[in-house]
Amino acid sequence: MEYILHLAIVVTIFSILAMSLNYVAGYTGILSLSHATFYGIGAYATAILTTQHGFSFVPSVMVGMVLAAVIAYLASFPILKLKEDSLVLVSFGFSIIMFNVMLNWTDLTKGPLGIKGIAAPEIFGLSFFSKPLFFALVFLTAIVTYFFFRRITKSPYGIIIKGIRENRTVTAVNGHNVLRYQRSVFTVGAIFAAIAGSFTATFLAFIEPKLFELMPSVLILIMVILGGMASLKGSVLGAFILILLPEVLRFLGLPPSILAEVQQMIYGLVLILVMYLRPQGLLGEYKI
Amino acid sequence: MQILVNGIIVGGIYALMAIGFNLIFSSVRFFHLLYGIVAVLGIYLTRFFLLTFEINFFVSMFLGAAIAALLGMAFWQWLYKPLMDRKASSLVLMVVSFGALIMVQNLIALIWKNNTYSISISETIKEGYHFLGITITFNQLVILLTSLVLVILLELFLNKTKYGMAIRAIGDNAEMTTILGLKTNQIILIVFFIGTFISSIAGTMVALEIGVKPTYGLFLVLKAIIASIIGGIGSMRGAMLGGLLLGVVENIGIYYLGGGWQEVTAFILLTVFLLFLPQGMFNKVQISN
Amino acid sequence: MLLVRDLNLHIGGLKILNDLSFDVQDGSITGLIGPNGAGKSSFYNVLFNLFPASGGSIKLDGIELIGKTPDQISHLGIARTFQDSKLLPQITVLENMLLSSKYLNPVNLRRVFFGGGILSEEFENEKKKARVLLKKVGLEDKEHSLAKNLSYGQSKLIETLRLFMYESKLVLMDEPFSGLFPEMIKVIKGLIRELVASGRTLMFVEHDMKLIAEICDHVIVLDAGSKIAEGTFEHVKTKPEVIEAYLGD
Amino acid sequence: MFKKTTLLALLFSSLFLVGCNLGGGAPAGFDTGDASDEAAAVELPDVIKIGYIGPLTGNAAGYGQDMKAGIELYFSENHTIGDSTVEVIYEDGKCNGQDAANAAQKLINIDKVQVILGGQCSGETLAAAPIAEANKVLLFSSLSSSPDVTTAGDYVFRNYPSDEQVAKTMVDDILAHGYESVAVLTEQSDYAQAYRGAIARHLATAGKESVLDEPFAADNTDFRTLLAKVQESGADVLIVIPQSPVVGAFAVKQAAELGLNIQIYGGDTLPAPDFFDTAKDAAEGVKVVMVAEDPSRSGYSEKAAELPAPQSAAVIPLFGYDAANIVANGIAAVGYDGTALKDYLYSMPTFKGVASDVKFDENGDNNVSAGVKVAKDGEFVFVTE
Repeated sequence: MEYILHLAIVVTIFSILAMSLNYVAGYTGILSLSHATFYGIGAYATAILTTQHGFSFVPSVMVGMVLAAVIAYLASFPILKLKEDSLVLVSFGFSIIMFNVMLNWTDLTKGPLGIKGIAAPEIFGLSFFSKPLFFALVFLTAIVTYFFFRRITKSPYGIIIKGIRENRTVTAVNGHNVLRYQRSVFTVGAIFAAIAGSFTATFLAFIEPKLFELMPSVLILIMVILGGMASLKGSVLGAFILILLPEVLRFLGLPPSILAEVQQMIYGLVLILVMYLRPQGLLGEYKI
Repeated sequence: MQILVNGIIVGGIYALMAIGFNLIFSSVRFFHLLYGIVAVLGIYLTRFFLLTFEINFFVSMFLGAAIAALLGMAFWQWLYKPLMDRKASSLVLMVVSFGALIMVQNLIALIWKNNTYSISISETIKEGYHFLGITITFNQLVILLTSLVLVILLELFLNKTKYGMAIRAIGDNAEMTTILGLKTNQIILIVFFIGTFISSIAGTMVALEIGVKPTYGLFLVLKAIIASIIGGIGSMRGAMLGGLLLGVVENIGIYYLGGGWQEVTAFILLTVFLLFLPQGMFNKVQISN
Repeated sequence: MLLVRDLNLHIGGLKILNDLSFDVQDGSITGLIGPNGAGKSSFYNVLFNLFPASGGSIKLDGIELIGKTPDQISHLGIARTFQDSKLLPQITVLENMLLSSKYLNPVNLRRVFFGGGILSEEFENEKKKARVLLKKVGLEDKEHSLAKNLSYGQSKLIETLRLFMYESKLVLMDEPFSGLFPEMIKVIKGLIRELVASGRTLMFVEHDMKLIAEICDHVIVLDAGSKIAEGTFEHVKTKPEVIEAYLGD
Repeated sequence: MFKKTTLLALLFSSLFLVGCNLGGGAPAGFDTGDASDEAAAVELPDVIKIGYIGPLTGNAAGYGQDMKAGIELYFSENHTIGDSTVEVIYEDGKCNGQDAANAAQKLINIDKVQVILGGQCSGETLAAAPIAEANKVLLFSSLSSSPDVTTAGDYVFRNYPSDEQVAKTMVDDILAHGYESVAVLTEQSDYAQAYRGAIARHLATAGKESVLDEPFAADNTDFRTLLAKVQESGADVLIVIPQSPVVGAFAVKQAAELGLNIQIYGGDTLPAPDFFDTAKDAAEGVKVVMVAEDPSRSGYSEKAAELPAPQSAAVIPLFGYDAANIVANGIAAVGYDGTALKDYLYSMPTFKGVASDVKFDENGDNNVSAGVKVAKDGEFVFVTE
């Protein structure tokens, strides 16, 4: 059953990622393809600080959050100058650049070799090495994440960011500083991605740049789109479906030689079908 | 100097890719991400004809490109058009296009495996021709010539024929084409055919240089998009210069920054253009604004 | 209230607005008229800094607006509508109304989480206010509909209605009546009277001369970016340059 | 609205229930006490399940498939261990950590395997290692050559030489031939970067330094500008360490086209038909350093002949064959238990495999000698001097 627990943890971590990306993309309309970058920043912060500098888990997470916030804030300047298609492209370019930094800054990240031996979190002397405890920790974080974003989106703040998604000009003319809200949203989204990254680092105990490349960013975005833009519950559902789908395929008895391709083709098919049949996603109302 | 030559040759291929992409983009106004993978399919077909039937290289290339081009038309007719008729946003079309890209890419991988394959004209590797301190290979000469011929043919077609003029008109104004007595959908189908045909030929040129694998679909379309944006979307001449500039900058990047940063230079170039010169070098239409 | 002096807007080589100068009196209803392309909507856009002015000045009660951002200008007490209804299609009617609300302090994450309930109290009040307004025009059952599901007339109505969400001094309306049935025009006329009665100053762009004559106490006529006449409607309609501008259109 | 909430509540609570109840009592990894002493009386389950993790798809699939073919060959010859039938469960690790970790969890928790053959890519092995450690499952990697695997854990073994050894042989050969200036191009992959580090260390030991040392992007096949740099650096020997044969072939091909006539050395990833398909006659004379493949070994040629044509190198599936053989011997000797098997592997006498001799050191590494091969008429042959 530890296998199911393992998957539950992966689903929960990706729920955090999908919810935070939904806040950025679904609520505010910033279709960023760089979410996995911030996820990676959190993972690397925890990996490097705990294995090489004797940090314990919580401070390392905090450093990761701060680092992600700073980088997201800086990156938001070029990225948010653009809209729609060009924003997607530049955020994608940003994630490629950051991926190459992870790959080439070998003194810090060990490059493609990755960092291994990342210890399980220990908070106030309690070790989260055992899977159920670790799951409880991640689960709690996901619940906090959910209520955090729910609170924002149900407040006047939520109305303003949705307004920004719909029409920047009208929102600005109604007295809201569009760019300031967008920056804040982008940065806060990145912070939560970093938290998810810290969990992944301790969970896998080994990280490499490949984990934070383009495909994970796309995968998270597909979760958001499938589940429904501007629906936090939808994001959880999206993560649930897309993480479990390949695992279900493992049991279908497909020859392994075609498994990976079939799985990817299903992702592609899901995207097309959602766009054709339910452009607002399973639980969403907003159509892109 | 050699770096410049390398850049221009790679850039020439990017330019071809960008021209085809531009042609399609200016008539449909969304990012046709399938563009690259259909070209890759064309390359695999070329290789298939080359190996299975042992036909001449150029004949195989044209066969492969023609089949790919028909597929390009099919994608327009059955994938995009129904959504366009529903007035879907360009983002929806881009997402659908991406989904289809993933599917086709993996289909190719299922059929032909994930490995990189090379295509070659001759059975031996010859040392290139040296002159003026630079080296250029036979393959590269073929690439340069093919690109040149294709560009000239396309220019003639766009400027001298009724269809060509209709294609140029459709980007600006759909009514114009009705005046010329042609249905918009027909024109778009032709655009998809020509655009895909060019991309498949350009793709085969890439394969001559650096081989082909399923993931090159995304790689090629990204290069086409970047080159188009640099050059100015909607402008053929812009796409050509954009492609050349991209090729040269990438190679200069490899030379001075090191091979590890190859992808980075392209995207920095893209970002700089989008931020400071969003209309590209030859603006016709500005994207998303 | 509003002083416009030598306002210019040049885009490329085109002179969209050309040395425009006029005043808007406190509590007045000023009509901005002129043929298509005269620069009426462009004036609104320059006022809100959606297009940066090429020169000149716009002062609201002595405060210079040029150089301020749209949100700052809004906070100085100016509200506006758009020519083609700019209700945001994929949020609800209520949310569209609430987007125009102003809160005592800026809405930021600190206030969302640590505001001690003040923000949510304000928010509830705003919601009540919006519901009262919706009820007044009989659209209370549309509260949770997405704006895109409204009819054209209904969205025009909401667009005007949300001007009440904010205690503005100056309201700029852009063709609030265009394309509406007579009954709806009557409703919106009523709303405009209420806006004025509540002490707001109004400016609006309109093509229907009958409505202009009926509502406005002052009219400014633009043609090709320049002011060609100003005064009461009765006064300007006799001016030869005005007649020429409209006939030449 | 209500429905959505209920659905989500169900999803979450089911996750949570699983987390709290079913998962309870999973190994916490603190108690390391119960080393198995029951080796003497071997009792075997009716079906012995053995896991496999390796890249079955993607760029590195050739290695994963070859390894799989070797394992399949062994168990097709030996259906049983004792009276128990053997079932090997193949999972695709896709040459990355995340997938390998998922696969390891599945194999250990669902299939309850005590032994995993794999992973093959170092990334797979390093991500699977902590899971195997925690569950006391033997992780027997054949191909992972990263030096990091040496210290990955007590339950982690490999019969393939570490890059460290191979790189030393390469550097020794280069120095023995009197080359003066070395240029190094390495792909941005775990394997190639580990190799790059090892080369630099061995060059430094010999008091030398490379004149050019650059990584290139993963799967890059356009080397023209990098090769121009090599040419300018005045190097008289070029080391190319790619992740896959074709990538290396393009470097070799483009070097020939550029007229860069210097000796090229490649990693053990080069030997494959793909390499010669692309590099064609330019391949002639290229040297590779790899595990000393010795066709004169007993069983080598016979087994090689029974295998399907290798996608990587002929010796690769034979390492899989040996790995399966060693594990089968272990299970027969001490039973189907990860800890017992681990102890068995550390203490077992030298195993005479078809690919190599195997004797594990205290890190679970095997000392296999490496040799230099040179490309001749479309295949790599050992240099005999």
